[in-house]
This record gives sequence, C-alpha cells and structure tokens, in this order.
Amino acid sequence: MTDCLLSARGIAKSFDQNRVLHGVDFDISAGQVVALLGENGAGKSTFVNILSGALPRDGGTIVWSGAETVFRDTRSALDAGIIHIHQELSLISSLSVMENLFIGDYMTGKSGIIDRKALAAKARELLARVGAAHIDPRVEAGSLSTAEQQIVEIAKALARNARLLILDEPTASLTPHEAEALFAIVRDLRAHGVAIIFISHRFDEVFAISDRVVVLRDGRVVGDRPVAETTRAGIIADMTGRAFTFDALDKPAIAADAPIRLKAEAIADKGRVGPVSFALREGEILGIFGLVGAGRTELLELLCGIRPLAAGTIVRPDGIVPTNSTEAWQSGLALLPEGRKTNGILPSLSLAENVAVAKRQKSGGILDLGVEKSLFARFRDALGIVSEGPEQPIRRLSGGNQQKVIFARCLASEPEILFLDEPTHGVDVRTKADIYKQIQDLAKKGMSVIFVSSELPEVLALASTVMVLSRGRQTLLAPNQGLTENDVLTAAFAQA
Amino acid sequence: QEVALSEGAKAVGGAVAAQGAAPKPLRLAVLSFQGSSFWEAADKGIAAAAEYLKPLNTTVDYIQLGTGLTAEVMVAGIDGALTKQYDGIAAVPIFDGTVAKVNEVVAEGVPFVSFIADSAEKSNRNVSIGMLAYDAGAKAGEFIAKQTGGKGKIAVITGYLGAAQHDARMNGALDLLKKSYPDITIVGPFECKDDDATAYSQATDIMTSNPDLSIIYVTAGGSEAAAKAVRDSKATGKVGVVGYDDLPEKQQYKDGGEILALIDQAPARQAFDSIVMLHNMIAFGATYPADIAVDAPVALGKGAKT
Amino acid sequence: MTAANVVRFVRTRREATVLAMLVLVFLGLTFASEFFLTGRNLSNVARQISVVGIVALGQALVIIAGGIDLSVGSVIGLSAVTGAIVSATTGMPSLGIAGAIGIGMAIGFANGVLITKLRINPFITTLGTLSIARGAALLITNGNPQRFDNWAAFLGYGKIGGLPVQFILLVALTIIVWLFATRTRWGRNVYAVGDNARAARLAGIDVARTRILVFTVSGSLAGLGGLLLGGMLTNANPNLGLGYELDVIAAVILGGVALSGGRGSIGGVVIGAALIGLLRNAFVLLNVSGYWQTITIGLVVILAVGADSLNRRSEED
Amino acid sequence: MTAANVVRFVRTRREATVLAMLVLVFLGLTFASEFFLTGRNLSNVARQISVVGIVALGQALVIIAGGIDLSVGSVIGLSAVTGAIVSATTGMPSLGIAGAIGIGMAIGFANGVLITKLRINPFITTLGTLSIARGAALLITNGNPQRFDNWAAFLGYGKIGGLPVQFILLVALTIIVWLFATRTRWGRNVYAVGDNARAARLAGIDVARTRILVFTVSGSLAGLGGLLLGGMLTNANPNLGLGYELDVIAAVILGGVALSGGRGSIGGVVIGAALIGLLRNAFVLLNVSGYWQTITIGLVVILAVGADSLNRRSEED
Ligand SMILES: Nc1ncnc2c1ncn2[C@@H]1O[C@H](COP(=O)(O)OP(=O)(O)OP(=O)(O)O)[C@@H](O)[C@H]1O
Ligand SMILES: Nc1ncnc2c1ncn2[C@@H]1O[C@H](COP(=O)(O)OP(=O)(O)OP(=O)(O)O)[C@@H](O)[C@H]1O
Ligand SMILES: [Mg+2]
Ligand SMILES: [Mg+2]
Repeated sequence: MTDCLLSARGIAKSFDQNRVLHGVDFDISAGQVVALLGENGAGKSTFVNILSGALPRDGGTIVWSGAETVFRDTRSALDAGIIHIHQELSLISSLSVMENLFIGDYMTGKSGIIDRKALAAKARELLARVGAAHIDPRVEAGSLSTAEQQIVEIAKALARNARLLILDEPTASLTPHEAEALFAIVRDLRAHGVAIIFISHRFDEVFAISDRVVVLRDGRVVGDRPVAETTRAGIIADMTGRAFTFDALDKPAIAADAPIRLKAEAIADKGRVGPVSFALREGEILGIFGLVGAGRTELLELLCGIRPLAAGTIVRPDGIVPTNSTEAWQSGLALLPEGRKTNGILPSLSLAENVAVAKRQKSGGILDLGVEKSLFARFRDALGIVSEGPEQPIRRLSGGNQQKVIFARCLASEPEILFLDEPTHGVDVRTKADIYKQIQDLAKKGMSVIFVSSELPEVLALASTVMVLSRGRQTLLAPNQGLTENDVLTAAFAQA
Repeated sequence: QEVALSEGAKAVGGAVAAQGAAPKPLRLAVLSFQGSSFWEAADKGIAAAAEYLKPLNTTVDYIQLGTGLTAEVMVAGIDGALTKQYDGIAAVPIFDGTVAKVNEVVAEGVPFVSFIADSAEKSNRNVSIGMLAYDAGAKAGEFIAKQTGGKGKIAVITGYLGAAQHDARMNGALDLLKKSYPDITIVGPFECKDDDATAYSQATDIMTSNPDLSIIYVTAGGSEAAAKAVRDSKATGKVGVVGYDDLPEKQQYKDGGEILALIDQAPARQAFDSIVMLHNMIAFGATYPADIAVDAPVALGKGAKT
Repeated sequence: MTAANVVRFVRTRREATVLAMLVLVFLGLTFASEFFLTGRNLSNVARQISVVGIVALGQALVIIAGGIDLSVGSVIGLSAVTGAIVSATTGMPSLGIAGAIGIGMAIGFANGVLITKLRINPFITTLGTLSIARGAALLITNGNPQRFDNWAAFLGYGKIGGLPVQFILLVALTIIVWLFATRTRWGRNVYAVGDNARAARLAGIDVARTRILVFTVSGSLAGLGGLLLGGMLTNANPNLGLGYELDVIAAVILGGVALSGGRGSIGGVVIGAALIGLLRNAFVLLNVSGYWQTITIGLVVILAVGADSLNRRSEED
Repeated sequence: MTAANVVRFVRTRREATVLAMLVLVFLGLTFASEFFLTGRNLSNVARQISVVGIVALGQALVIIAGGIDLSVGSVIGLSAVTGAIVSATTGMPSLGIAGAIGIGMAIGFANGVLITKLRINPFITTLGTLSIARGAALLITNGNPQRFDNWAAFLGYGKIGGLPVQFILLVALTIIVWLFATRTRWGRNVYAVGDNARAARLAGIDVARTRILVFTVSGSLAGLGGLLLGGMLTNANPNLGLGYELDVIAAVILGGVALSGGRGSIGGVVIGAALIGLLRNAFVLLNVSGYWQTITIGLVVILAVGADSLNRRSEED
C-alpha cells in the first residue's frame, strides 16, 4: 500500500513476562475509518498507545507518511498529527476548558504569553463545530459531565489538525443520542481526509461508521476486511476464536406474591433526583435507563444510603435502611459503581484483595488469605478473568478485565440486592454475555438486581422491569413485556 | 614536673599543664557538638590538647556528635565511647537526661570530666569544669541592673524554651532582678530558637512596642542579630544588648556600642583544661575538686558604663 | 463587588478564608496595640514576611506541580554563606549575589533531576538535600558566621522610599510569578502536571522538564531568600533558615494551595505568609508568653484551613 | 531461596535495596571497627533504633493509609513529660505509663478526627498539632525537665536477658503491627483506603474510622516512644523528640512504604530504622566529622531510595 498514512509492521510488546502484542501488522489510509475490535485484554489499547507514542514498543516498525518513524513520546506523535483519545478520559480537571483544548501551548506562539481573549474565542469556535456551543470555555474542565468531557476531547483533536485520530472506546459512556452526534463529527473528519482508528465493543456503531474492521485476538491480527465483507457473527468468531451465539435471554416472570425486598416511596434527594417509587421483589431485575445525566447514579446512591435522603422512605423487610456504604454492604446490598478507575479499583492492590475487600467487611478477626485466593480463583473461572494470578495488581489488567474483578467483588459478598451502575462499561461481547448470564442465574436463585445502563438493547434484553429517568424524574416504570425501544426512548426524552 | 604549655595551648588560653608523659599509652575520648562558632572554638581547645598530649603518650580521639544537641545523641556518644574502651571521657553532658549514663560511666571505673555545661541535676562525674549557668545569669542580671541604674525596661530573648542551659541563664538573671530590683520591668521571654533572623525580628518588634526599652538580654544565639536590629532601628546608645559568648562576629557591635557586654565561657580553654586534667588524673592519680567554677569573664562593649 | 459577590468569592476561593482571618488579626491588632498601626511597625512587618513570602512563591509552584521542597530552609543557609564567601573572596558583591542565587538554583535543579530522572519521591529527595545542603554550609564555614556587609547586603536591609527592599522584591516577584503561573505556557503546564501527570504527558507536555523547572525556581528563590536574610543581618550564619521549610509550606497551604497538586493561587500564598508574619508580630507587640506562641500558631493553622474546609464541605471523596 | 529467587525478591520488593544497604553497612562496620561486633555495641545499637522503629511502625500505617503524621516528634516530648508528671504526682508509675500512652493516643485520635470530620489535610493538621503539643509540653513543665526514674522508666533503660527492653518491645510490636496489617480486616482496609479512598468507601469500608484508627495508633506508639525515651534518660525533657518526625518518616520511606499510600511492608520499616541507627552508630565508632554526618545521612537516604527506583524504573506514570 503506497497511499498508506500509517503502516505498522510486526509491532511487539511485553509487560514484564507477559507478551501482549505478537507482531501486529496494521495499515490505515487518509480518509479511512478502521474499527479495531477484540476481546478485553486482546491488546487494542496497548497497540494504539504504541502508535501514539504513549508506550514504547519492543519491536517492529512504523512508517508514517511514507517515512519510517519512531514516536518516542506523545509530543512527537502529536506534532505529526496523531491524536489519541484514551480509554480513560484525560482532561486536566483544574484547567479551564479552553486551556484543555490547546493544552501544552495554549496558542501562545513565540511570545509564550497566553492571550485569554483570543484563546476563549478560538475555543468557542471549536466547541461550536462539535455542537457544544453551550459549554463555557472558561469553566474548569472538571466541572463538566462525562459526556461533555468526551466532547471536549473531540474538540481537542480538531484543535490539533489531526491527521490520524484514535478513539479508544469513545462511546462507552455516551447514550445513543450523544454517540450519534459524535459520529457526525467523525464522518465530517473523514470527509476532510482524516484517518480514524475506532475501538468499540458495540457492533452497531462499528457497522455504522467504519470502512474496515481489524480484529485482534491475544495480540495477533486475526481478521482484516472491508466492513462490507463482514458479519456480526464472523467478527465474533474472529474475536473469540469460535463460533459464538448470543443466546436470547429468557426473562423469568416474577411471581406477584414474591416477597418484596425493597420498596421506595417517593424518594428524592436535594433537588436533583426524584420522586421515585417502586417495589423490588425477590428475583427481580430492574433495569434503569436514561440519558447521561438523568440522575441514575444518584438514584442508586440514594438507595444504598450513600447520598442522604431528602424526602420519601425506603422500606426493607428487615427494617434496615443503610445510611452509608458500610452499612449498605453489611445489610446485604452490593454496589458496582460507575467509573471503574476512580470509584472501582484499588489500583495497586492484588486481584484477590480487590475481590475480597467487600466480603471482608462482614467478617472480622484473623483473615485466611488462602481462602481469599481461592475465592478469586472461583470467579476467575466463572467470569473468565485474564490475569497472571491472584497477586497481580489490578492496575495492570485491561479495562474490561478490571470490570470483571469489580463484578466479582459484588458477587463475593453474596448480596440480597445487587446494584450495578453501567456494569458492562468497556466489556467485550463474550464477557457481556457471561455477565448477563450470571445476573440471570443469580436472579433465578432469588437475588434481586437493579442495574443502570446506557445501552438500550441491554436494558431490554436483561431487565424484568424497566424504569426510565428523565432529568431526575421517573417517567416510566413497567414490566419488560412488549416494551419497545421507542417506548423507552420516548420516556427518556420526556419533559417530565 | 610539669610539661610546659605549648604555643597552641597558650593560644587557646589553656591553664592546666600535664604532669608528664603517661607511663603507659592512654586513650581519651572527647565528645562535643558542632554547628556554630561557639562549638568551633571548643574544637580549637580539643585540637590543642590533642597536639599537646600526643608526645606525652596520650591519644585524644574527638568524637563529634554533629549538630543535633539532644540528650539521646550525647548518651549514644557516651555509649560508643564505652564500647571503644577509652581510659577516660571528657564531654559536654548539657542535659539532665545524661545523668544516668554518666553515672554508669563512673560506676564502670572510667573517669569522666564534664566541661562547658554540666547537667542541671548533679551526676557522679569526677570533675565538672564550667560556668554555672544560673550564676552566670545572675552575673548578667547584676550587670544589667548596674547599666540601668536599677530601673527601666528590659526584654529577654532566649534560645530554646526548655533547654536547661538557656533557661538557667534566663532565670539566673530574672530571679535576681525581680528580687533585688523591683523597679525593673521585664518583657518576654521570646523564643528565637537560636535563629538569627528570628532574633532580629523579635528585637525590632520589641523596640517598636516598647519605646522605653533599655536592655535586650539574649541568653543564647542571636545576640549579634539583636545588636544589628538595634543599629538598624537607630537606637544605638539608647538600647543595649547583653548576651553570651565573646565570638569574633560580635566584635563590630561591641565597638559600635550596641553590645554592652558578653559573658564569655572561654570554651577552648575549658576543653583544653578538662582533657589535660583527665590525663593527669589517669596517669598520675591527680585529684581535682569536683566542681571547678570557671569565672565568667565579662567582655564589655564600648557602650558599657563602667 | 456586591455582597453576593463577596460571599461567592469567600465560598469558592480557598484563600478567602485566610484573607478574612488576616483582616481580623489586622483589625484586632489595630485595637490591641497602639504601636501596631505605625509606619515603622508596618514596615517591619513587611520586611518580616518577605523572605518567607519569596521562598513560598517557589514552594507554591512546586506544590502545584504535585511535589514538595523540604530543602528550602537549608538552601537559605547555604546560599547566605556562599554569597558572603564569594563576595568576600572575589571582592565583587555582584558575584556574591550570583553565587547565592546560583547555588540555590543548582540545588533546585539537582532536586528536579533526581526526582524526574531517578524517579525518587520529592519528599525524600528534598529531605536528603535538606541534610546535604546544611552539612555543606557548615562544612565550608566550619560553623562560623561570615561577615556580609557590602552593597549586596543592601538588598536585605535597605529601604527605598520608606519601603524595605525585601518587600519591594516580594511584591515584584509575586507579580512575576503570578503572571508566569496564569499567563504563560510553562505556568499552565505546572498546573496540568500537578493535576494529572499522566494526562499531561499524554497531552504532549514535557512533564520532567516542567518539574525540573519548578524545583529550579524554588531553589533559586530560596537562594535569594538566603541572600536577603544574610544581608539583613550583615552576617551569614550557616544555620540560617533552619526549620523554615515548615513555615514556608504552612504559608503555601494557608494560602489555599492544595497539597495534592494542580490547584492554588499565587496571591493566596502571600496572604498565607502575611498571616504567619502578622501573628509573630502580634506575639511581640502583645507580649504573648513563649509557650502560648507555639500553641497559637498551631491553632491558627488548623483553624484557618479547617474553617476553609468546612466552608466547602460538599466537595470530594 | 535460589539465586533467581533472590534476584526476584530484590527486584520486586522495595525494602530489598535498603536491606542490601543495611547488610553492606553492617559488613563494612565489622571490618572498619573492632568494637562494632561486640555484644555491648550491638545492644546499644538495638536500643538506639528502638524508639524511631516503634514510632515508625505507627507512621507507616498512617502513610499507607494515605496520610502523614508530623506531630510524632512533639507527641514524644509531651508524652514523656506527662508520664513523668503523672507518675510523680500520683506516686503510681503504672499511671504514668497509662498517661504517656494515653496522651499520645488522645492527640492521635484528635488528629484523625480533625482530618476526617473537618476534612483538613493531614500534613497541615499534624503540623498544627506538632506546634500545639510542643507548646503544651513546655507549658505544663514550665520548660523544666522532669525526673523520671521509677520502675516505669525500666521500660526505657532496662534489659531482659541482655536485650534492651526497648528492643524487645520493638520486636513484639513489629510482629503485632505486621499481623494487624496483613492478617486483619482493619489492617487490609488501611491499604485499601490509602490506595483509593473513594473506591474503598464504595466497597463498604468505613474510611473515616480507618483513618482515625491509624492516627490513633500512630499517636499511641509515639506516646510509648516518649515514655521509652524519657525512661532511658531517666529524665523527661519537654524538648524530647524535637525533629524526630523527619527521622521517622525517612525510616518509613527507606523501608519501602510509598508516600502516595496503599503500598508498603511493616518489616521494611524496621529495616529503614535500623539503617539510620546503624549509620549513627558508625559515626561514633569511626569518628566521622560532625558536618559529614549530616551530609552522609542525606546522601544515604537519596542513594537508597534512588537505587531502588532505578531498579524498578519501568513502572508507573
Ligand atoms: N501497564 C501494564 N502493565 C502490565 N500489563 C498490562 C499493562 N497494560 C496492559 N497490560 C496487559 O496487556 C494486555 C492487553 O491490554 P489492553 O489494555 O491493550 O487490552 P484491550 O484490548 O484494550 O482491552 P479492553 O477492551 O478491556 O480495554 C492485558 O492482558 C493487560 O493485562
Ligand atoms: N457533584 C455534582 N455537582 C453538580 N452537578 C452534578 C454533580 N454530580 C452530578 N451532577 C449533575 O447531576 C446530573 C445527574 O448526574 P449523573 O451524571 O450522575 O447522572 P446519571 O444518570 O447517572 O448519568 P451517567 O450515565 O453519567 O451516570 C447531571 O446533570 C450532572 O451533571
Ligand atoms: Mg482498552
Ligand atoms: Mg451514572
């Protein structure tokens, strides 16, 4: 390929003894969107990190614009026009939005002095281009919502005159609506000749915007085809190494006389969420849908006692209503929080620790570390956690595998009610299926589940009851029988 | 027959002469601190003693304890000296916390001489040479009373509150003034932690808030800084500084009239004498009084009333 | 500013609580001591806060960048004696100034290199250089103070138009450092590095250089601080600046800089230094007993930062 | 252990580099001084490292939990005088022991409460209590050292079977704290809290209580340290422990505890304390000049931590 913008050959990478990439070959031309797919831990993030100079490579060559190049650091890659939006958002929260947009040089030119007016004007222009004119460029980036931050990241790429844009799971925390806005920008960039590498676990998106699909498995390229020649099943087979069908999930009906585990009566916090009312029965799976920012996380926090209740009552059969997270776990609740990196993992602790930590709060005395290790082993097998062993610090795992460990933490405490906030965030298809299956099995055994998701198909596939929040108000609560995507979306956009 | 004092010995003001060469080789340990010109002066005395005794079959090892003046450091140093089986030890056991250790030394039959500053609580040391801090304070008090005619206002800047030596000097003066000169008003004490810059600021502020001040009494480090403050406030002749240790850096303020008097400890001479005494005690069984009070010579500045 | 604006300012800016406290102490002193509001005393106070203030400016940059510099106190001592010795031996006071600031700069640079290249934690690195610099100052002087009374010392004790030169330097440096921190590329990078070093690196910021820069600035300003203190006393004592690091860090944190990095304003730092200086002045003017001075300083530090935290409790973890 | 295992250990455990250094210094001293390897000297060294070691155990927990406790030095002083005064006035040495440890515990608890409830940064809180505790120690004694020579003081200077009681306490406490840190729920929670407080809270850990606990332990152990130091000297001086916080923190970091929290081993801390103690002993045995002592300590601290960092450079940010 002579018209290649970037051509990588034989890229290899190991972390200590762990070989993560085994000679990856990859090409991309200007104006092309290439989807990079693979299971959790396949090496997608590692590979693109090497392309953008964020990680050094152990072997292989990269030809950029016709010349062999080594990007020693992100700076040189950025200067060449390679913009990488990382899997974990990377805005500097204490700097203003406009400073983030032009981070590093702040349009200072030679003088080195920042012209704040000019900076703000240019920032407004960029934000308008990505359809986010409502964001004030002078506010701190940390005060923006996740979705807004994601948009600022995209605007940042525009500011740099990207030639190659790498998007590592950009839609994982976006609702379909917001994702669509993002795709519009991506298409526009493609039309302007920008090459785009797109990593996602959502097939619809892949088919919607990419030209080519490259599949990684265990650090090797196992498929590289134009999107027209691929099928969903084919990609999944490439990714997992076997044919794989996504079983339709049967949703067990909840008996009307099943005991009530938790009842919320017009609960609300200080102004952002509520009133919300529902009753959760044994074995019920309540799926909560809503746009990002609808207040779903807050609702879970209210229910778990992490956020003070301003109005309404929560009733549980044993009468225990937790007022903090410790009491919540002790009283049989388990929470998988949103934001794996900031709220979920204990980064330098071992996998076994990360699993055992919550269960431990119920016990005391001298711990048996052997038991904790075998606890981890059990979930490693059940959830297919790819790791070097129970002693490995969790920060060394790929994002999806980290998510599985946190899921294991919840299950290990054997909760009565399981609260899951975006449980499949950044999780590959097979694992998703594993997690769905686990949830269903547990529900059949009588566990009740409340989960928040921004993926509508997921909500409809898994929930026995669906709740929709719109701007903190409950706009739908119905059994998941005959509900259509349209019904749910209508409720989500309702101006309650 | 006494061995004549060497030039070096005379230079540090040494007064005790050796009674001859030791019949068998002797090893003496000296423990002292570092970190200021005061200790530097003591070092000179130790070096002079080492040089003087070398031909007399006595080796003097100087164990430097560094800049952290604490009881634990001194105790650890003495422990080290015991471990190394010296025949005698001379040290500056300034803190009460050293008493038990010094008693242990003596109980083991190792002669112990203290110089410059002994602990306030008396230990069983064989000889203590030094100026009694409390008495020196009283002497300073007398001098202050004389300068002010027994009335007026004086301020006190001390080194570390809780440091025995500093407190003793402070109280020696204050007790006397309070008892015998009720017309004298006392301001402070202020703690400067031996920091010149702090002493300077405190002296400045004291003069600001006490226009009728006549003396600043500095019990430890910082007397030259206080003198500089007097000079900078153009209060020379009106406010005088009384402090300790006649060190070279203070000369200009003695000449300038800001420093009225410095009570000197002659650290070099004390160090020298104590080591030679130790030599005489061990080699020849010489005996000395348990307490040898070194007279505290007062070095007067130009502005002092005589 | 309307009243609402004032309330908003107090609630959102960390330095506001300390500013309020400063005003309170100021007013309190005005009533409590007739000598407080005299030109002479105010000029003294201005001088007394200058060195801590100047050194705190550099420390603030270091802390904003996510580090800490414990070596500043020792650098003050080493720079003072170096300045004195260099000007005495060469007979050129200007070289003395260069020497004092230069040695501070060198130590700051060394701190930065050790921290970024050898990846040693800033706390431990500067704890190490704290020891080394103090030892070196004592070693080259043998513990003896060095006479320092040429024109270079004028910076320390001189006055221009009634204002201490030290204070004029503090004001000028505050403006310069403030401009640097808010209006220059390097300055903004300091915040970025302190807030999220990884993200800063991924955004193409040279994290190592930024860190080396702030440590070098901190060392240089500590060097200047040593020069000023030595000059003020016309006598450079190797023990100068002993324990200053804690005062300086307290001033920085009182001024609203977050120890976790990424946040803080330069103006606040000077307010913090001023509060500490004013308290020290108050102790002498009001003849507060020595023991209570120590206790009061501790209480004020906790109170000021505590009041600020309570004020904005909703935030974070 | 095979050679490969040894290499692996050295490469993965932070404390290994310092242990290697300790062994080197030990061997070096054995050759350099005939007096080093005598029972008497080793017993002295054992005693000299005990107080720093014991206080460092508590400090290690605090730092692992993501905090820092600067007040320990002052707590040593306050506890020592409290112990002495209480046993003197009540005539009951056992009450003196309780008083010394109790006051340390109380200050530690106060630190914890201020930090968690008022959300004041640990650095600034304990900087405040550092001042307050020292002031209080001076105030209650009026600056005077207190005689302390009843049987309670035996803990400080006594020996059992040739071993200093202090050292026996150090060993016992090390084992207890190690068990606590590795084998109990609260101990493991300390690591989790220091690693990621938000995640720990969401996982059901009572973060505030965990933090209060570690500060209370640190205060109590500093209280015990004061008792031992006062007992050893049979004299409790209100200035005891001045500046110990830096030695203690250095020992903890030398021992491989990460200042950023979440990581570190208890055994390493004792190794760190032992290295510092051994160096001090070497200075006395080898007649090292006073100024070089200061420089050497600084160099060793940087070297030990630096060698360790170089050893494992690949990791992080
Ligand atoms: N810093 C690191 N240190 C050690 N191992 C690492 C590190 N980063 C990634 N790995 C390992 O490399 C492998 C590939 O990780 P990578 O993040 O590239 O996966 P991914 O394909 O992006 O997965 P996901 O879809 O979950 O994001 C994983 O097994 C992971 O454990
Ligand atoms: N600490 C906060 N201060 C101010 N506004 C906040 C804060 N936390 C959340 N919000 C706002 O409250 C709303 C709901 O928050 P949140 O984003 O947690 O909802 P959500 O439905 O859980 O969405 P997501 O899918 O992002 O989790 C949003 O508008 C958000 O910007
Ligand atoms: Mg990834
Ligand atoms: Mg949410």
